[in-house]
Amino acid sequence: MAEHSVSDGRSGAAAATPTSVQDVPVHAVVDEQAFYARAQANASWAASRMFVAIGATVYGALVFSYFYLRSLDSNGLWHQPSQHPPILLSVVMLGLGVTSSLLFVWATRRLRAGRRGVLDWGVASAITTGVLALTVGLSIWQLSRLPFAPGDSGYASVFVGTEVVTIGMLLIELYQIETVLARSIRLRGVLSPGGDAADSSEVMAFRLAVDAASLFAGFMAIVLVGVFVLFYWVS
Amino acid sequence: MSKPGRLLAIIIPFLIAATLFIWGGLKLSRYPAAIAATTSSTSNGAEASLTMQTVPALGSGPHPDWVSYLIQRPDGQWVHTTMLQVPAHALVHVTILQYDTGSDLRNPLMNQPQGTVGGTITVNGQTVDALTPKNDAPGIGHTFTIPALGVSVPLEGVPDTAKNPCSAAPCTTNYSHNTIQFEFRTGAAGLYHWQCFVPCGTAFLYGNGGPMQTLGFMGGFLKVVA
Amino acid sequence: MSGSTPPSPTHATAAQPRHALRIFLVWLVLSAIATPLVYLVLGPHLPPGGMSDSAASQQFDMKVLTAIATPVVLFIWTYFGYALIFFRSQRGVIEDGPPIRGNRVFQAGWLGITTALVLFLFGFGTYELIHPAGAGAGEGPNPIWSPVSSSSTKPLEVQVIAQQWQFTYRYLNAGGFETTQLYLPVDRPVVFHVTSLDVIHGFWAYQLGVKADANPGVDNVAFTTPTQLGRFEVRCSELCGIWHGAMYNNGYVVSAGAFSQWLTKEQQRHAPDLPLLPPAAPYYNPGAGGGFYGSGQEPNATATPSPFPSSVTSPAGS
Amino acid sequence: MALDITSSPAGDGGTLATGGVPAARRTRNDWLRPNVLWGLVGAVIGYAIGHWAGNAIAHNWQQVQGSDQNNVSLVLGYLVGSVGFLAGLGIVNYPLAKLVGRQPPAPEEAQPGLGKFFRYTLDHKVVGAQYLVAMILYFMVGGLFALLFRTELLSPTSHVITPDAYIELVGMHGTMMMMMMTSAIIGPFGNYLVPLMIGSKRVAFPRLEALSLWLTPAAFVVLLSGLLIGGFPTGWTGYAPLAVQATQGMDSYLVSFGLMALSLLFGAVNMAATIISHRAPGMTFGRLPIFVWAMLSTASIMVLAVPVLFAGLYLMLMDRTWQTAFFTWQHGGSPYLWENLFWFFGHPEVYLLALPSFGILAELLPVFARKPAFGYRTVVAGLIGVGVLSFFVWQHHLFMSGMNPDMRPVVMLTTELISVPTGIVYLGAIGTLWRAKIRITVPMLFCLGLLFNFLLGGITGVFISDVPADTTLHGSFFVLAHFHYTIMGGYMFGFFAGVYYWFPRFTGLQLSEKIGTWHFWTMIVFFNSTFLPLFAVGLLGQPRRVFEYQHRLQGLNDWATISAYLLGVSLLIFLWNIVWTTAIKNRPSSMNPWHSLGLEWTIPYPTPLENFDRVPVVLSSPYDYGVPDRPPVAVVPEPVGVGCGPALSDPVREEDQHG
Repeated sequence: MAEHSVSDGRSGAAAATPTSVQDVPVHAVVDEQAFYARAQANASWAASRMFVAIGATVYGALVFSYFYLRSLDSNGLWHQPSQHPPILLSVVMLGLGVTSSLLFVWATRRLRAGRRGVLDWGVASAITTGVLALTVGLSIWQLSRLPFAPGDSGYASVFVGTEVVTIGMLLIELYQIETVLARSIRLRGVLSPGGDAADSSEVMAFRLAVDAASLFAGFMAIVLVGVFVLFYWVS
Repeated sequence: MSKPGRLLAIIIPFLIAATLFIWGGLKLSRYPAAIAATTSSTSNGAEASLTMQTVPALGSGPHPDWVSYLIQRPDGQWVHTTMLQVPAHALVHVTILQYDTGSDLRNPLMNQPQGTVGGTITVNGQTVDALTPKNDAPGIGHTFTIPALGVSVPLEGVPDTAKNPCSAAPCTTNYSHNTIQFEFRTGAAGLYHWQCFVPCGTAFLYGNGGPMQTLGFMGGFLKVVA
Repeated sequence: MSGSTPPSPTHATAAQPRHALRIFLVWLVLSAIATPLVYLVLGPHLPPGGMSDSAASQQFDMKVLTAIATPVVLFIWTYFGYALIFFRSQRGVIEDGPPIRGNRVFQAGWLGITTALVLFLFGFGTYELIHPAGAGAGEGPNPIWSPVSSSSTKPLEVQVIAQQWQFTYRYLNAGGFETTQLYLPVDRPVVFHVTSLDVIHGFWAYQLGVKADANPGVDNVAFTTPTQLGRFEVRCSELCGIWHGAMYNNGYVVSAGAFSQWLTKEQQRHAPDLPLLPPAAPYYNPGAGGGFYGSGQEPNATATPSPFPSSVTSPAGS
Repeated sequence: MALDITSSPAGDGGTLATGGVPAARRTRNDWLRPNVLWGLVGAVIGYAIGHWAGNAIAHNWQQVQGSDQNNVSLVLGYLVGSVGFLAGLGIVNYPLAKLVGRQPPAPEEAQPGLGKFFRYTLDHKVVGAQYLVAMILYFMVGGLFALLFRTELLSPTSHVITPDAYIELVGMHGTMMMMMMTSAIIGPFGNYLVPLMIGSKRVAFPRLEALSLWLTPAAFVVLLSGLLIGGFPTGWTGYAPLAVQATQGMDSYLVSFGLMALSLLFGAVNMAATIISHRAPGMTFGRLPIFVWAMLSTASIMVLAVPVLFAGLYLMLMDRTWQTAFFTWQHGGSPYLWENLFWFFGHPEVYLLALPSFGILAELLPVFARKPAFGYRTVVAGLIGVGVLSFFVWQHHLFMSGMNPDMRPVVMLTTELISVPTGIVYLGAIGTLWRAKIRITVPMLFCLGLLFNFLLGGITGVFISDVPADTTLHGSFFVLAHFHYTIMGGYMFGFFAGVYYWFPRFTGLQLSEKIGTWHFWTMIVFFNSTFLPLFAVGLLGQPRRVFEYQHRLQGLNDWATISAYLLGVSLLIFLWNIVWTTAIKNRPSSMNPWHSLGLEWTIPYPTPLENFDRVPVVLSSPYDYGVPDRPPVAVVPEPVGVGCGPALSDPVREEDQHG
């Protein structure tokens, strides 16, 4: 690198006078902790939506596969009428999955509105966790006794593929809700009304996690209904 | 770290990486050994003879259950390879001992012997110019096809109900088998690929995976040397 | 330039030579020389030659694209060459250039010209695609751009069957025999029905300017009319496994008389195996052979699939 | 929006659950703490467990018994092995601790020294440096594969390597370059520099970022292990019936591509969230460095494109293990489905490679032209436009497939339209160099090389987008040469420009200009010498990925092969430059060797753990070269009440101020 001369074009350097600095909104740098707390909240908000977008895109690819194979009807083997998973079990699973997810969303809304305390919310999430685990178990059980082989037709393939993805997604939802529940138990002293809110960064992280979990639960409720419609009504 | 230390810390991993790379490259370039046909020269020009067998399973190696060709060395030893060496512009007598069972072809055109001398092949002593499916046809086990020379010979399969099926290579003539004999003429020197056109990679989609796509099993090179 | 007072833009402009004019002139001269050279000298040698109408149209297409690309490339080269010569800082000195952040006219002009070029290319490409019947590309089972049917000659229908690892051909309106050779008569439209028995292959008749993917279960139609006698190469253009590189053969465009001679000979040669072939259909469905994951485990052994969708009409009847 | 964040008083930010870089916990013997070696141990144990489980599940499946191939056990082995690797690195401690509601354990901070580079660490600068080394390694390995199979192409018909090995190498090279190298710029430079450029002390999700890094060696090893079990015959595109048919090596492709897809997703989410939320006060979107804009655009494309790839890989894995029939037409599937899913990712993927290098180009040109970035808003709009349009062009890979032939004019239009926003990059470059004070340095040389190569790559792209011309060109070496011009000639030249430019930022050392100049000239000469003939080879009728070709093409092929060897020598010069600079010469660089106005150059080396003492306040664009009386780029204010601190903007510090 060539030695630079002193008389180079650093024209702006001399102008770094306090006058230009005063143009900066001072409140923006008042509190660094607040600045990063807000940044982290925004980041969490954005990231939770991005993860939902990722999940939606994965389902989008599956829905595309569904309609694409249906429109092609390769070898006349899109779907044979006999190939239906047991409807009763499926309705039960749909009901369990959707109601538990919505229960969590509803409880979170109440918590956020401050109508009820954390205990109320904790009971709801515990119920959700249990019911979701039951749903996952039922899904696996259903997959193990399908009345058709996975390679029987396009419909059978998409059904098996989607069910496995859904099990994975439900497990992610389950994990999210379980972790915020576990965290709320650890933080119960801080979170309860009149509790000591000294460690408020913990509280904030908890709130962000609850929000993310609630968003994902709402997404999963929609997905479950969509998948049901696709495989039991439209086909 | 001292300067020599830093240098060593860089040079030693570099040498290790280079060694690994060269070793890997050599490994990739290693073709199976080519088995030369027994050659003789007659008044009609050069002649050569090849003896091969097809087996339903190798019984050893990394893929014991795969179908394969084996070639007989002049000393009678059976070698697991698909690299053949024959002289240029020669008449090649081929004997194939077919121990495998048969199946359907994806392209029925391959049922037909093509490119052999006289357009015929000899199956168990009978000279035929076409394999016609019979009611209890055992199907075609493999084909021996050299696309660039236009040579294609279907190898009729051993019936599933054969008394004494061979299960692992190398098979001896005590086991149930078909003997297929034919002649073809080689052209100019060069490397010609040959393969089987019967989808015989059991349990692979369309039967064309595994042994069909691995050198040394159901495909190889015919090395025509001047 | 030195110090903390950079020259004002107006002052600088006055002192600068007329860079833009110089660059423009250099570019104009270079383009005026190079573009005709490219079109007239290089153009006739551009692939794939003129062995068929589709090949000729592709060659024309490439000629036009190259001729358009030449001034574009020359402009960029001229500009950057000029900039690297004239817009240099002195060695070892760090000095700032004029603070130009943008220029509306230049930006708008640039966007306008590139957009106009793109729209022209789109129109030209679409015309060339439609004009000689899909330009030799595979058009799927229901081609929308087919050749204008001339009453004198019925097109020759050839089914190209790709399998791992060779091409075979069925002459659908000559009895439907199957052979490993490809002969075409000159000046007669040809319809290729490209299909595959297993994985995706690509049927590429290079000198004919024909390329169509061979998909299992799909009848991919491509049109061409050979206009010159000679040999053409057929290669597989989609990776299909170990012997992909060895999946090639030659085809021949011959006179009408030679073609009918060859046809008669091949029909006789393949008379024995004609009964073994499945009835001519838009695509092969080998059914039992090969199976899904081996013949032992046919997940759908009971279902009797319909041979092909009703929307595909058999070309064999013609 | 989150809960009432604004009203909640913030606590001590050091322990922010997801954001901060927590302090060290305790110290143990270095070897006992989680590191790469423990990761390898975990990988071996995990592989054994997964393999055993797969055998237990599937050993009696018919296709397992018939083919000697148990895809289930191999896939489970790979997956559990990867988890074991992450566990050995200490990455799964955090999610496990969350399950029981424990306070997330802070990973132990490494001692000063090289040890921290072999560990899971939350410092984005360490992650960036790890990424840099990893990417150079992957690039070199991928390049060696290319040299091997170019050797095979020295002769049209006689063979050096076996045909199956040839296709394996082609696939390995393509996958290594397209898949692993997707992170080549966003990984090292994005992770390292974006927080510095936007004036942040941290990234939004350091754990996601570190996870995205540590998934790449797992993907790398899984991919390479494919060579031991027969490789995969499909090239990097993995076309469907062939991939369903292939032997077990295909599983390594699927699993490693899947791991890499996860890595890309995690990295992209962190990147986008960081840029959106962690910008310093005053760092408005109008002042964001163009490189950061490129990262944002890249991350956004990733979030929308990569999940589709992930889904496609998953469907293929289901076909190969669970025996669904997504891609088998005889059972109701279709090979077209894979082509659609793959290219819906695959074409944006190409722009995932192009955009970061455009970002580096637009970032570096103002520095070496010493002029403001020309048409800043237009260039940024171009970067976004490329990203948006890239989702509408994927069917141009399928012009010959017989799929939707009536859509081809539309796809032709969208494909050609994308050259408008791409052309804006040239517009910016032309404007920035107009009456500039160009300094020719090695990074600048690489930028100019990028402009030269990408021009040829872009122009030939127009040929391929045109259906009639594409009828001859599709699937030929012309396509290969085209995308090597855009990716190797564009992306990798951008990468090297970035390496030379930011090496002082990463290491405090400046790469030798002399060796660098040699590297540049040999690289651009032999790069062009390798790939220009390949345009001709393709035009003359040689399809891609063949091991035998027409005899008349031998001269051109041999020329390309020999040039490829020399290109390899050129990359050795680059490695030698690194060795020379770091191990032999080791003379510290000045703090701001390029006299850039960029915010990242206002920080001394070694970069403090939290980058900035206080959050800086950004006052002006980083491209205000030659602007009279420009304010400093940023100031670091004193704590409240003390007043404003000294300006940090002076680009030219005294030479000996480095750490």
